[in-house]
Amino acid sequence: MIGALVRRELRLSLRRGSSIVLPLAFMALFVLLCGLALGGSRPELGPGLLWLAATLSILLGLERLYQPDQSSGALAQLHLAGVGSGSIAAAKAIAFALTTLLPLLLAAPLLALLLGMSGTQIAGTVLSLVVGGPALIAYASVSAALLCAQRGGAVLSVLLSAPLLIPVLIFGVEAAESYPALGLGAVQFRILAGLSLLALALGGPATVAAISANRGPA
Amino acid sequence: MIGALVRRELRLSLRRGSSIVLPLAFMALFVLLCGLALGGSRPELGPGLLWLAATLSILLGLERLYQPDQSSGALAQLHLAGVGSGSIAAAKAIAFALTTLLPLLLAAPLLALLLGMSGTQIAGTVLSLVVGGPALIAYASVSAALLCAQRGGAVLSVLLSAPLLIPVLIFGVEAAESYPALGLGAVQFRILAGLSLLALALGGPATVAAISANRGPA
Amino acid sequence: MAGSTLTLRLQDIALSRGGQPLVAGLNVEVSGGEALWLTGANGVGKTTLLLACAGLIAPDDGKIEWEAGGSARTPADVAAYAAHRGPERDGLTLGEELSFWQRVSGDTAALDDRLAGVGLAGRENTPVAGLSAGQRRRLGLACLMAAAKPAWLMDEPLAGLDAEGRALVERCVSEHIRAGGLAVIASHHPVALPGISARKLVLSA
Amino acid sequence: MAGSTLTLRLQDIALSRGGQPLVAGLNVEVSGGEALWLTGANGVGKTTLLLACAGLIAPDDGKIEWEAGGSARTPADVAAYAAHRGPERDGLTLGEELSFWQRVSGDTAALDDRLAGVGLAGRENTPVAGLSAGQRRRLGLACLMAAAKPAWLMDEPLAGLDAEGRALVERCVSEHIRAGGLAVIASHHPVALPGISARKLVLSA
Amino acid sequence: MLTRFANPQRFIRLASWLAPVLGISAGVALALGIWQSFASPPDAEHGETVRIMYVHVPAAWSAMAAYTGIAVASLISFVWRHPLADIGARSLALPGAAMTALSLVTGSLWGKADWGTYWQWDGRMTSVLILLFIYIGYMAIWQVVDDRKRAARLAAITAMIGWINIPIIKFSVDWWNSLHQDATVSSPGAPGLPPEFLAPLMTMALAYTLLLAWFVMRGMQAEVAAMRRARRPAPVATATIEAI
Ligand code: HEM
Ligand SMILES: Nc1ncnc2c1ncn2[C@@H]1O[C@H](COP(=O)(O)OP(=O)(O)OP(=O)(O)O)[C@@H](O)[C@H]1O
Ligand SMILES: Nc1ncnc2c1ncn2[C@@H]1O[C@H](COP(=O)(O)OP(=O)(O)OP(=O)(O)O)[C@@H](O)[C@H]1O
Ligand SMILES: [Mg+2]
Ligand SMILES: [Mg+2]
Repeated sequence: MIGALVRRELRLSLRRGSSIVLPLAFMALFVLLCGLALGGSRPELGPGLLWLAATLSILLGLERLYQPDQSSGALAQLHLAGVGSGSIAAAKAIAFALTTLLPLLLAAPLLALLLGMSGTQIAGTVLSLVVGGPALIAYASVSAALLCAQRGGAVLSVLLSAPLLIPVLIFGVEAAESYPALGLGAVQFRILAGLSLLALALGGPATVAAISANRGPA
Repeated sequence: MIGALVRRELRLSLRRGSSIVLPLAFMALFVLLCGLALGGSRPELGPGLLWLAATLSILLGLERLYQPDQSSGALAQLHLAGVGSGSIAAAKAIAFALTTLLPLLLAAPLLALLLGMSGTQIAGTVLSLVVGGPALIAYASVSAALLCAQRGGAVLSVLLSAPLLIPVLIFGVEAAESYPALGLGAVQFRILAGLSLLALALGGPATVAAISANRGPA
Repeated sequence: MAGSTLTLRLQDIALSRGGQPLVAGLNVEVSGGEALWLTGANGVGKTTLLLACAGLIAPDDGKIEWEAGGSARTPADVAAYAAHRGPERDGLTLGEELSFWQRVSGDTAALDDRLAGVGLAGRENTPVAGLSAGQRRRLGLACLMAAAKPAWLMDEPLAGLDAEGRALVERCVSEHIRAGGLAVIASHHPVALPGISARKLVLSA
Repeated sequence: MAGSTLTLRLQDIALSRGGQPLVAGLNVEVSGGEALWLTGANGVGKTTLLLACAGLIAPDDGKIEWEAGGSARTPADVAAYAAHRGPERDGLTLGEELSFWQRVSGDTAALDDRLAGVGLAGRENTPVAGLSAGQRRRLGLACLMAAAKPAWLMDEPLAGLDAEGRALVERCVSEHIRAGGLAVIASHHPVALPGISARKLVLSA
Repeated sequence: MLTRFANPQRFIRLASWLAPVLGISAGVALALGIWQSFASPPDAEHGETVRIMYVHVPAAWSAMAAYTGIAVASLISFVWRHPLADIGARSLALPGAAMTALSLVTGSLWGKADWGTYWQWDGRMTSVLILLFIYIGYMAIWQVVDDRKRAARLAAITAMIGWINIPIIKFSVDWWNSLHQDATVSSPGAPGLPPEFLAPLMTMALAYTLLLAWFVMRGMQAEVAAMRRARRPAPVATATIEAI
């Protein structure tokens, strides 16, 4: 069941961008713009920029995560068809991670090239995104699900998720920066992993509850 | 007529964000995130970050500029009501500037606080945004209008506008950075102003043509 | 409302949608004071034909001409189009939406009168998103009347309306035509227009 | 299709929407093998009542109970709801959309049969956004049938359909009810169900 | 219908002999140019890597020329709605983009050899990269917009506004103080090249031009053929008018 839901999500987001190339190109463009705006080679900004890109692309995707299915009535129909809110939340989160974080990880080498980052710096950033990603996705899911039935809800859910995302961002950047010296064992990585577990434990049930509350029409 | 159109646009975008406070908060959040991700006081990044924020918020707004009115049939009805594509383009551009660039300018002092920028640095950045803003808006209008009838058009219009926006971004940042030393007379400011005029001269008619080509249903 | 010389002439029209041809060799002429009822199976091309009459899509072949007062006109000069679903945007209230379209068409009637005319009196503060299906159709009718054009292109004007609403539409169309206007109406149900000269155009696959 | 013991019982229902009260003190009971035709003026609350029966909005007061095989059920167990506008998303093709809903409801019929059953044969690659108004309604009907639930809640099932489509809906509903199902149908037009026991519930303001 | 296709008919006759001629002469010129590039002496400043120039510089020129061609054809298509013009513009896009990519790749290889870095945020490099994006965007519009007439208009608008990038590329070396070579060959007052470098450069430039022309001919032939092959299927509906 979750497979079918994930496939549908992926199809929809690929159709929006016409092909799989475009989300990737979009991310590459962001990185390029950063490179241009902040001027030439600054390897030390790399982790921050990639984490910023991750956070932003997640914030920007919030609006499209639950709102269209809520307003078209698909959430209601899924409920009537006996699909649990848990499956919906899981499928949406998986698809969301694949369409926001994955392009970013694939575009990372370009950033390396543009900013002159070293291999270990890139590796640290990518690893920190992999470890911290679940936290970003979990918090984004909650705030998107909470306000999906609200007309002006998108902006508000961005504001709602910000305080949750900021600690993740801060520790993510620190973990990425500590990697070249300390590797995966660094305490920052452990904190980040803890944040992710906490976010899953809190965000999962909260998302499910929010979906159940919001499946009816506005 | 343009007044009525602008009022409608502003209403719609304020409703989306529930109030006038939210776009502002959103921009402040972006600036805050940048500050956090890139670490403490770095006044030299200020102009780049603000220009980046401007470009991004414009890119993000692209999808909402023409697409909803195209798909609801409002563009077609405006045409039948005798409203020219020129008025539509002008009204949308004005409202777009007010909802994307203005919050940014209002959030600029926060950036000053976060990054330790000086007054003249902030002034230079704000002035460069004012001078270069028309170019950003003009190019954004064209690319939004070009693909508003396409289902997956949003991502593509971002890609289309990027090559047009990049020179503006580069010169904008240069102008902002040259301001503390050279003031408004700097050659960078003159180039930026030239780019803006050029963008208006090219982008205006192109937007009008694109609206006319796209007002029918997809 | 322009004089009785208003004419819509379709000559050898061929239409297609999404690359798929729908109709070819269609000839018909409608004049002021007349109604044309367009009917045919789902997906046969009624909406597409209305869009072509409104100048919103170009026919593959043939000519669509509007004439008023003896001279050629553009669709935007003479025609108003009430689509299956109106141009309203969900963020606005009913009052904001309707008065915007009044303003744009230069309609001077009071907002309250327009609302009352379609049975939506006292609802100007309801958000458009909170209108029932039939109330939305009524808003569309109000916009059509506000446009004050001599030619009405109507897509399924009766769908979703209650009996009183259907009578309202029929009355409005009759009045409009009696005043010299013309109407092209795509509908699966007959629109009763007593005393009005009407023809039926059946598109069949 | 579940047995003939299926029952929907509305007891003293009060409904409101957007803070505005619509219906109060409504009592009605519908059982398998029966149809309830819901009618009333635009905006009176027909859609709202259907939503309440589907468990998608809570009544202000009173109880809505579903019962099948002698035990209480949730709406999700027994009811399928065909909204005025379906849950389809514009990015998908007709085939992708319908087979997703088939998959979700565990429907084992072949996609082609489902499409042919509502007169959309051979159109599985049409994007949903490129369906005409009536074709969309047919897609909604196909989803309803794919859900294979004993209770059908239908909102304006005839709107936008051609004569053949209306006959199709009436045939499907009749068959469904004859097989022991029940149907609650909000419609401004009578749905002809020859030989089926049907009642009419008129909501009036 | 007939008048609209009269022109393409004449074009097909022309293309049927012009295309092979262009193709063969492009091949010959290319072979000659490659031989000349290896026969020419190494440069005092750049050494052996000067041979990259014979690929790089003509590629850059023809990338800009192809884009200008697209812009002009688009103008014609936009103003006179001439169907051949937008077919022409459309078939220039792919070879033009390929040339742009070629000049970027050879340029950055040359950069690695000469300046020790593949990429530099230099005005010319950036603006050529932007040109590549514009090409991609232009092609994407044709790809994405289903309705042919609308696609033609939208693509024409895109091509025309994108053209401002061409002068930016051209003059970027004057406006920015960049690492890139100033105009040596392509501007009237410039110092010029010694003949032993100039000859292979010019042969290669000719070869690329012929190659582009050949691609365009082939592309237009294919498009016109596809348009004629796509005979409209019979329309499904007939109309009857009844009085009521
Ligand atoms: C990716 C990097 C590069 C790009 C995108 C690029 C692009 C261009 C373009 C567009 C032109 C044509 C300019 C015109 O005709 O006005 C050109 C010409 C030229 N390029 Fe490059 N170039 C790159 C790297 C290099 C490098 C590394 C060198 C040598 C060190 C080089 C040497 C030349 C020379 C000698 C010309 C001929 C200049 C003239 O006579 O006008 N380029 N390049
Ligand atoms: N946006 C579109 N893109 C592609 N094809 C479309 C589009 N809209 C409609 N079509 C196709 O064109 C045909 C005619 O559609 P049209 O909406 O004109 O039908 P109609 O006669 O109004 O039908 P209905 O009675 O259902 O309203 C249909 O077969 C439909 O699939
Ligand atoms: N989302 C909403 N928010 C607020 N009010 C709403 C909303 N949807 C409907 N309403 C209001 O609730 C009332 C009942 O709406 P409902 O859709 O149930 O009517 P209906 O009987 O189905 O009408 P119709 O015949 O037009 O379909 C209407 O007056 C409407 O204005
Ligand atoms: Mg239709
Ligand atoms: Mg209803």
